[in-house]
Amino acid sequence: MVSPIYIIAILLGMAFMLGLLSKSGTRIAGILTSVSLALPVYISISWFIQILSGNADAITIFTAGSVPPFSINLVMGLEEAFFTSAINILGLLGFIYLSADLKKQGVRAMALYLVLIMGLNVVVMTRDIFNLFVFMEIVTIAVAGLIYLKNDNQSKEAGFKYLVAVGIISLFFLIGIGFFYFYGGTLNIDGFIAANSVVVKGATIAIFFIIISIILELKPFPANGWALDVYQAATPGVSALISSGTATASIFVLYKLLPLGSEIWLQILTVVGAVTFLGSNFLGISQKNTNRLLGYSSIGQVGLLMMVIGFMPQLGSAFKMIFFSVFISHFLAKAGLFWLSGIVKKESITDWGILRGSNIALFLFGIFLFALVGFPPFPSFYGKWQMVMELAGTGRFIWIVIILLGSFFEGLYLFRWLGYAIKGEKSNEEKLQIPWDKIVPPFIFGISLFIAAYYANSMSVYGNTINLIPLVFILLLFVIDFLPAYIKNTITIGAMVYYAVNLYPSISDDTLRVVFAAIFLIGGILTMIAGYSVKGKRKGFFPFAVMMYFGLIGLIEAENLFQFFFAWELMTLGSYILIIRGKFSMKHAFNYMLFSLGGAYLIFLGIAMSSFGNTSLDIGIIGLSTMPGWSYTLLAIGFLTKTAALGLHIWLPGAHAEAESDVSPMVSGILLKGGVFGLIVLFLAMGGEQAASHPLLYSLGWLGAITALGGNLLAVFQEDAKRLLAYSSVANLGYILFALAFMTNIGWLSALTYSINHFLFKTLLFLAIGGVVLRVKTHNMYEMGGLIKQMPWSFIAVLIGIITLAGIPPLSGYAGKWLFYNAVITKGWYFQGVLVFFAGTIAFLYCFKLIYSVFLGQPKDRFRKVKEAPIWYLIPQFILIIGIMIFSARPDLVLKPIGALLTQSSYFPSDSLSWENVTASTNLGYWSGYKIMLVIGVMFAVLLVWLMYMSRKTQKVKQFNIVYAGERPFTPETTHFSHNMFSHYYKALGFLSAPLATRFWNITNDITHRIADGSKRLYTGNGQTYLAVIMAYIIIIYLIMF
Amino acid sequence: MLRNSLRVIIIAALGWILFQVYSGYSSRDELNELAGYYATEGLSEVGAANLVTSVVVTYRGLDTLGEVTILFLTALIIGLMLKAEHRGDRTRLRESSEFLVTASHVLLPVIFMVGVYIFINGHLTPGGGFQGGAILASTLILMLLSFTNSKISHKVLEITESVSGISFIVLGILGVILAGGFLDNKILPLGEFGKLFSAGAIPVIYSFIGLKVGAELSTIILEFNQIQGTDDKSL
Amino acid sequence: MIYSIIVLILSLIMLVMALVAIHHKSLQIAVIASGIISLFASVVYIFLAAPDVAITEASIGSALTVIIFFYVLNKIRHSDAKE
Amino acid sequence: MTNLFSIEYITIFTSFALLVLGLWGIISQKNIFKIIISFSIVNTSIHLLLVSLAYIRNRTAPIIDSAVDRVNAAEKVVDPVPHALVLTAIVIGIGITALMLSYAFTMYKQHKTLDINQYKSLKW
Repeated sequence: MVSPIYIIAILLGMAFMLGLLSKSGTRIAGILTSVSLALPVYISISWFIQILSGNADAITIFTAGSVPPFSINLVMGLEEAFFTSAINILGLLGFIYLSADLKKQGVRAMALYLVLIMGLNVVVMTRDIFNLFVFMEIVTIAVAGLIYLKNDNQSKEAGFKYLVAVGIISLFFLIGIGFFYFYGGTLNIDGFIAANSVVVKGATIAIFFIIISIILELKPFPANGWALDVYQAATPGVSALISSGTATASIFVLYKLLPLGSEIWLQILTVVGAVTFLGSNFLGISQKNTNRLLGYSSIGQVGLLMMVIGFMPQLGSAFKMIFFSVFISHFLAKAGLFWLSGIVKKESITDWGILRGSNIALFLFGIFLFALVGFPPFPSFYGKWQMVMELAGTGRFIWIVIILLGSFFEGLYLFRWLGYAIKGEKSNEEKLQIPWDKIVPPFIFGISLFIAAYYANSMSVYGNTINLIPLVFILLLFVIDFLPAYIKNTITIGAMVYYAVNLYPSISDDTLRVVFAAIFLIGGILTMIAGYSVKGKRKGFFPFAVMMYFGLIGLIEAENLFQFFFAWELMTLGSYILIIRGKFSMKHAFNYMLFSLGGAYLIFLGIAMSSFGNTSLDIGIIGLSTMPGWSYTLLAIGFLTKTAALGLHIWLPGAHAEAESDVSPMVSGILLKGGVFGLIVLFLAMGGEQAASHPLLYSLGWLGAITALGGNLLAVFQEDAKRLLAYSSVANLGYILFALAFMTNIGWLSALTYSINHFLFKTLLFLAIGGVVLRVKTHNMYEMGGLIKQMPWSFIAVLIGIITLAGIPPLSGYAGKWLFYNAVITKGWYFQGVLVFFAGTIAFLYCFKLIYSVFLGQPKDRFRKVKEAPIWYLIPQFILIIGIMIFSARPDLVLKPIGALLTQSSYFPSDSLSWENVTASTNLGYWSGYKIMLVIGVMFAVLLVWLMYMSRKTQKVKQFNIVYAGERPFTPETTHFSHNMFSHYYKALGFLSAPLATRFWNITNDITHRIADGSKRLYTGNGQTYLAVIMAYIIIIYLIMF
Repeated sequence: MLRNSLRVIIIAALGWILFQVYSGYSSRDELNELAGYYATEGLSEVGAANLVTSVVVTYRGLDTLGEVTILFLTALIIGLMLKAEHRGDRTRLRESSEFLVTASHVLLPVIFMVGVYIFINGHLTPGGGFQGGAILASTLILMLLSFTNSKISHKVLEITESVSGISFIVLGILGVILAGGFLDNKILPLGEFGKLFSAGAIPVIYSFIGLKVGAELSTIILEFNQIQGTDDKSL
Repeated sequence: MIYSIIVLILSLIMLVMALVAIHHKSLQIAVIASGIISLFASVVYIFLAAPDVAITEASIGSALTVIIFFYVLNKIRHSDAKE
Repeated sequence: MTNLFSIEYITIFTSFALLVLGLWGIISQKNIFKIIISFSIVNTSIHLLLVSLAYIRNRTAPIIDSAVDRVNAAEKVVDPVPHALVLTAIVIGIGITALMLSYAFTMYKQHKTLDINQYKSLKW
């Protein structure tokens, strides 16, 4: 193998050689530079592979024919090989990216670039402290030169600030080196570490100066104003190098030098890292400038890495994996994002809509962001998980909270940015120019993320429990995204059927899971059928739909909490993208992500707390939690964000209403059940019936009841048909929560009946209304009316839907209610029961509104020609109707096995419901779906015939055939009967529907932004202040240390 | 006012820290092991009378390589930065006094030779590549002062710099191939202690360092000189 | 002992020069003062038995640095005059 | 107490005093040019510190010549290592100073001012 010394020789030799070329020889210089950048890639990677596979040992490169400590030595070990490989790859790709800019500046700029990469290599490899200093200076100067490449006012200013700040830092480093040598008698790092056992007196001060300067090089918050300015002002290609290249080298230097110091440095590093991670990400949330935002994120990530290093002893054997995962995500994603930013050339993140001009760029952008936030399957997900679990194992919950809070803030601004890219305004005149040399580097890094993900998975403790095949399938869907929608739709449905068939045997003995699997998969297939009506390619839809469904199924299949959380995150991610596809859903999708992310981190924290003191990660350990109060509450709140309990519901109406017509049923009828399933898992782990008197359940019961009332009240006053349905979902989930909180056999039975019902009728209603909306192009009910003639089939579907929803006999909604009131009475929660009952009556109001104002009354002139909803919408609707009919007539088919399971399980032994054929009875009464259906069916038929007989005399008039005191109203629609239909109720009940929750969250949001915006002013832009802050930082750390 | 007092506090605190360091200091009476090795074994190993030279060129040769690289970088970046400033019409510079011109004719070769002497004898006497290089650069300053209209070619400097830089690296690599490692001076015989041609490759390496440093410093000065508009009276 | 006194005097001058360099209004004088600091430092190096460092400091740290400072200063003053 | 009057104690104290003065200059002076001057003072002070740390009383320069016996050179000379480091540091110092100056110059070209308070286009 080639000695690593040649890395230096090649890069530096070429840099010197370039001086011989004439100034016009940029083409040749470019080729020579690329070649000489490629060779080190080969050298370092071959070392990495050889050492990793055990074929070679780490080698020490001696210089001057002497051995350390007398001469300088370099080491190429596994870690060095890894980091130099990373740097050299970045160097090569970064050069390809920057070559156009560099060529403009001539041959000398290329020499500059070569020297930078050489410097970074030596910084990683050297084991001599002064040599480290010299090459860090080389890196500093080279970076200062590259910042100047842009050659505008801002970059000059930033370059000067950088030079002065780093200059001062390195002077402190030099003081440290002086005393290091004076007290240690050596300049060799290893020699010093070896001698340190004798406790070198006075050396602590030397180490202090050395380590503090390295920490300062890593831009700790708040002594990092200069770095932010540099990120903002430099060419993005250079910022990528700084963020991924020099930060990589510096973090490795820190890792290398830490053994010099005592244990206390680890603690300091942890604090510094935590402050940086939290502070930087917090300030990021009110940042709009693209590159500066990336700067904040970059600094935050380095803070996290510092934390990882600081926790080295606690993380133990998992350290390597965690560091690798967090590092590689940052390294690849941050460089990639800076590169993309250089392509987009937009200063503000609000202008990133232009990115939609290129699918590949948008795709890369997405995966870089997901990787940074830590969504599965990207490496940082595994890293953060493992880190949190290890910290939980030692009871360091405050630190976990910091990590999660920081990640939350980071997610906040990254997803806002993503929102602008996917949905932001975009002028048609601007075209995204993507030269190949600019897109190849981020593309390679994007692909590398997947490779890194694979390794992170295989290194992770529970990684092998993740089923990767569906993920590959999702990736495949991305690859075939150019195909027409109907082909991809068929493939997707085929895959789901295949998955369902294969899944069934493995869960068939657990009816509870079967029920939810059926909701997820059958529901999924049905809603996908509606997708056939979409023409064109429907780019980017199918991968995420599959991701959401796979996530949902993953919840069911999960055997340990890792799988569960993995699936939960996938589901969140997939559904977010589905929701944001809607026309006006940017804001709503963002809110959805905000709450989901917050909820997910609460769940994560809950899991972490549950794992404390337990060795396994089986789902059952939630019940064994040593801090049950905390873990139960956190998990419950986490799941409740998904089920949109009142107070946490504000994301739901917009997200569900503004989504595409066939996405609304997916996210409303199906996705919400994911949260329900989470609650079921939690409540079962709590111990079922035995935990019935748990105070948490009592409060959740109240919450459920209030949610039911509030949701319905909000639904009544809606003019928007889809919003109405969305609020109705809030209410229905309230019922389910209420019933689950009983923790009795019959309570759960009714909750499950409700879940099935809600799935059936809400999917049905959203499909039907979605079909209507598709034709009339408006959500407002008062603009519709009289559509029964044009859309009779949709009418029937909505009619069946609302009958089920309202719980009117004979359909299955009534079955749910019957069970429900039985449960209320058995449990004895009368007051809450009254609330829920009252809520039920309100549901009648909006059900009536829905059917009346959409389908009945006078048809509007402009809708006389509309057609029936697409056949692809009607097919799933009628399958659902058949489902409702069967469930209504023969509820025993489903409820009996569930009841049997609940009774047999140790959770709910006290059974109070007995079945006799189709008739269910409790000690309060009995009910037979079959008979009721028969009786009501006859009544319905008689009434219908009578009505039709009566209506033959009706007379048609024009819609606005009314006199308004000689004037026609300006907006005749508002005179529609159903406009403001329940305004009289509003006078009485309106105060209950005041948007208190929305107001609360708005204020919270506002305050957070204000604080972030205010604290950002810490970075005054004055280079001198930055220097003062750096010095103050040194003093503070000194005071902490001594 | 507040900002100023904050600054005073910061500086006072730093002073206090440094005072702690100072009061913890006590001088030493012995060379440590490393320096002792250089002073005894180093003599026979490297063969340079000037111990600083043997450390700079051999034992810590990689640092020196880095150091000339820094000068190289600096010259390069300053070139890039000031490139834009060179353009535009250069007003004619004022003629220097005759005395200066005549003196320069005499002095220039002498100073140049002194520079060369210093870096060639770096292993024997104080001084070496850096000092010699600096003196070479000062001949340039003298030239700029006296022959105000002379054109000093960047190209010559660049070639000198590149060639000596590459030679430095090649010598280093030769060390890997022929002797004990990168920048090992034993690729040439150590010779007789105290003589000009001794200490292996040190005189050769130091000469290249001297040339390179001289060229780099000259480039820097030249760049700064070329931004001058009319007169250099202040010098 | 005599060395100590000389060094002490040199040190005091250096400190005074530092104050001058920092606080004097004229940039030229400030540059010269900083050059004097370097120059005196190189004399101190001789006392500290470091002739190599002394030569370097005198030639590079003192002379060349001051020259570069003056080049820039001159240019700045020049363009000031033009305004 | 006599120790304190030894050369190295004086020079170390001086170097720290210079360091503090230089740092004061860096964060108190508004003129960029002055900041750079202060920076070079700090540089010099650290060089002085390193050389002082190498000093051992009553010893000569680390050059083996007629004055220093080859055999017991280790008892005669001061520590050469910090000298070597300072040589390197001086050269690095001039590099960085020159770079700062050329940055300052180009900034001045654009804005015609050297007041650091005027360079705040990047912030928050």
